[in-house]
Amino acid sequence: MLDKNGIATRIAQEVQDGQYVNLGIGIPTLVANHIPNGMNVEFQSENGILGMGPFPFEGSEDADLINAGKQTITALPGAVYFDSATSFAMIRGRHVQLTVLGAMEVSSTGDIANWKIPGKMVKGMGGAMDLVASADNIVVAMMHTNRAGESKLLPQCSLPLTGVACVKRVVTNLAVIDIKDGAFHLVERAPGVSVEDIKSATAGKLIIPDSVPEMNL
Amino acid sequence: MLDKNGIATRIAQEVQDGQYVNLGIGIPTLVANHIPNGMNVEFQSENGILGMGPFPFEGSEDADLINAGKQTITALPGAVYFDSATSFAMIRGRHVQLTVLGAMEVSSTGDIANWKIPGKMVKGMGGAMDLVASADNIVVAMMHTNRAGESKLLPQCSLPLTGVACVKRVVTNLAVIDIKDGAFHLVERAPGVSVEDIKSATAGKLIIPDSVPEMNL
Amino acid sequence: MAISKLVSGVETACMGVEDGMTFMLGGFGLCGIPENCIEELVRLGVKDVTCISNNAGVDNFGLGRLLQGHQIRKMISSYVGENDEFERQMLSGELEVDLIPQGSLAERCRAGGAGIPAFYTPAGFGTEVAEGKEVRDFDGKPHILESALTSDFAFVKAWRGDEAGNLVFKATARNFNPMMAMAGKITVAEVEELVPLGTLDPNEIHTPGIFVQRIFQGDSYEKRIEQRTVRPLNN
Amino acid sequence: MAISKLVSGVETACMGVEDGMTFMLGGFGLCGIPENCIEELVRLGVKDVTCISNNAGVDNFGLGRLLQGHQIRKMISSYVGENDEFERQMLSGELEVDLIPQGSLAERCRAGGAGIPAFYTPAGFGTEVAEGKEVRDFDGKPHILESALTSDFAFVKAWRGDEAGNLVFKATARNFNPMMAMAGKITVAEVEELVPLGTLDPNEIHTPGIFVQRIFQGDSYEKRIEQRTVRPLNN
Repeated sequence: MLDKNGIATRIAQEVQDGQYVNLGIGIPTLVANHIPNGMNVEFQSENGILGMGPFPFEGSEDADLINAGKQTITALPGAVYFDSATSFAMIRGRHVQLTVLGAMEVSSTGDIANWKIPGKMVKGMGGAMDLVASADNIVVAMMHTNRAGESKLLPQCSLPLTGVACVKRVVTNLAVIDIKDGAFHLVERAPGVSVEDIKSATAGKLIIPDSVPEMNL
Repeated sequence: MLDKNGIATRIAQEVQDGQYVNLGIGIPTLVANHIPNGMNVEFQSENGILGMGPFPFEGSEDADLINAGKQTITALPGAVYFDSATSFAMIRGRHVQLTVLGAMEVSSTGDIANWKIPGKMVKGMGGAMDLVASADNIVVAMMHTNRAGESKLLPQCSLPLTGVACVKRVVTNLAVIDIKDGAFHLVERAPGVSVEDIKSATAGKLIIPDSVPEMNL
Repeated sequence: MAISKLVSGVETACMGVEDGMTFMLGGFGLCGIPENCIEELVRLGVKDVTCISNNAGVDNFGLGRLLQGHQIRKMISSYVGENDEFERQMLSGELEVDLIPQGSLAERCRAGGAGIPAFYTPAGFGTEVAEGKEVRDFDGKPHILESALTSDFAFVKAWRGDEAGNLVFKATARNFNPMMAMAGKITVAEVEELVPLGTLDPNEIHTPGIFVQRIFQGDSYEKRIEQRTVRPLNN
Repeated sequence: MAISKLVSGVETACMGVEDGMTFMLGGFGLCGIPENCIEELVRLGVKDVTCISNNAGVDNFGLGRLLQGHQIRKMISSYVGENDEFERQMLSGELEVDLIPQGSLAERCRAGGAGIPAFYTPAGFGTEVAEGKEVRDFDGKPHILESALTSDFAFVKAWRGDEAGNLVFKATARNFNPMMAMAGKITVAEVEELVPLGTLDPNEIHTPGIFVQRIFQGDSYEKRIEQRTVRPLNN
């Protein structure tokens, strides 16, 4: 079973040379730490930077330079700052090629819910609805089950949706799962996790091929 | 009767302190030369400058700094350059308060035609359709009659329209005329021009008040 | 000659604000917010206002200051996750909240300033956001119709500005400020540094002065950081 | 690490252009046009192309060069008044022409790049431009629905650029270049000066590199002036 950094490590393998990538808050943010040296990738943060670098050294934080998670960051050579309309022009116009974001629920038809629990928690969708409606390639990073042990991979989402039929791949602490033709398709197992473990943690229809390789981390 | 510079002189009186003004090609361009010193006015040219100054001194022309008439210009202190989308955001969003442009025909309902003579001349509308559809205050600068001596102030335009019900005031070589309630309203006579001269040169319905003052130039 | 927008300070800049008005406020989180104007709105005690702002500040800073005094009737935002008092007022029904996708919020403000009354976007199709909105397919993909946003006052914060109202923002403090500057009937800009006319390179201005009605030199900027994340120096 | 868009020159930059494609070309009049790319398109002899460009050049320069060789099947422009050969081809029916308001042209290109499939504008209502287009009232005022424009290639010309594709334009040579850069499937940028990565201030970039697929150092810029208007020196 993977921890959050393990999930991020596996997702880093989805990133291809030459891609512009938007990483959501939480586990997705960690993905940046696992990109191989020398790979040409630029991170976009929807609050208005392309070419986001690592956290600043202690003492050189700049309140005017943050990412979408409101964390202090740095800018790499070649970085650009822009306004929010231009930022979402990049996203909506499909110039950002890969989006990684967290989810509370994902359905076997590719729906995603991650912004609201009615009556309990309302943080807002931020840029997530624009991102999932636009990116060609959307990967969800999340734990396979919630704190109550219930599956987050469902036949249908029970929470208010963020987007419909948009998620292509889910990477969890247990597995890599693709979504197509209305079903979850098991692609890889996390180290030490059995197909049976994954099956019992997945509420939606799960297609299991004859051979399910273990992740190569 | 006024010449082109006379028309421009009269139109300059329409400009108020603190206004952003767009001047079209031809007579309107001359208006800038007649703004009183000390009046705070900024000229916008739709190709991407606010704070347009006079023509450059001989030898300091810059091919990268032109107005919408493709003439070399200068920029005043406080000027800004911007792209065409931003330029028309200023226009369409009614941030430019006064538009002065030429016309081939104007109707007594405020329609204007100035971009096309079917089968003969097609230069294109440029920014004129955006300007007349948006500005709160649109003043037309033109000769009262065309080269054939026919009135350009008509009951209805015969040429393809640039905009409908948008022109508020027309300044010609003969008169200042307002447009409201489907008629032309004579406001001022050019020096040495009689009401009868104006009446005979105006094809559309013309309302003539008891007293028609001469322009104060 | 340039049209001067310079006013003496925050009090003059905020003259004319009234109960029940709609305000836009620039900023993302606490980054790039108009600190001086917010404090003035608190001081003026203006009530029942609608605030259009990507976020709602934190409990005791930014728009959280207006929430504390129950000055806000309605919030139009995309993300409000850092504010307990906000969540309490919203869940109790004291505060009306319209949550909209961040990109749609940005584009709706720009549209309001640019004379575009409405546009189609794929964001929010199939979600609560699409309820009551027209849906139309383009290239086989469903989009929803979103309308322009404007405001009685827009309050923005820039790094540098001149008396013509030209503004330059710093780094990611730019965010929503330029679009909101376009969409305010009266746009008030507070700047960290007011520079003489002609100092700003006309090629490098982010918000042309035509969009700004009042500008003043702000002071006492706290520029609070929400998430101070750093690398150790010996790394 | 930044994604490099640098190619060796105009020949590599224009690789893949084909007969029948749609091109966008930046510039207003002859100001800010991609001179090197236009010459390469002439050299390649690509035919039956649709060109989206505010103007059509003059008889022997700019897009006029492509018109001379009858390479253009259709022009989408707002103003074409400085080109006799253009007018001849259009009136004779050899050339298809779609004339659209300048602001709508700019906004349609931006929309194409920004994933906005359509928007409403008041420009052109009641004119030929509105024929066949949906009309809808907003705030009691009629607007027409305009759709996004995109292209197979967009050719833009910048003042400075870096290998990440970041662009800075000079003065009014900016014009349509930024929006067309957004709307090209492949956007080719030619620059007067290619500068090392990290030289451009990230705060002062007009077109972020994400919109540019290929960039090269142009040469032999003529930068012809259409209307040389001056004041005498002794004024």
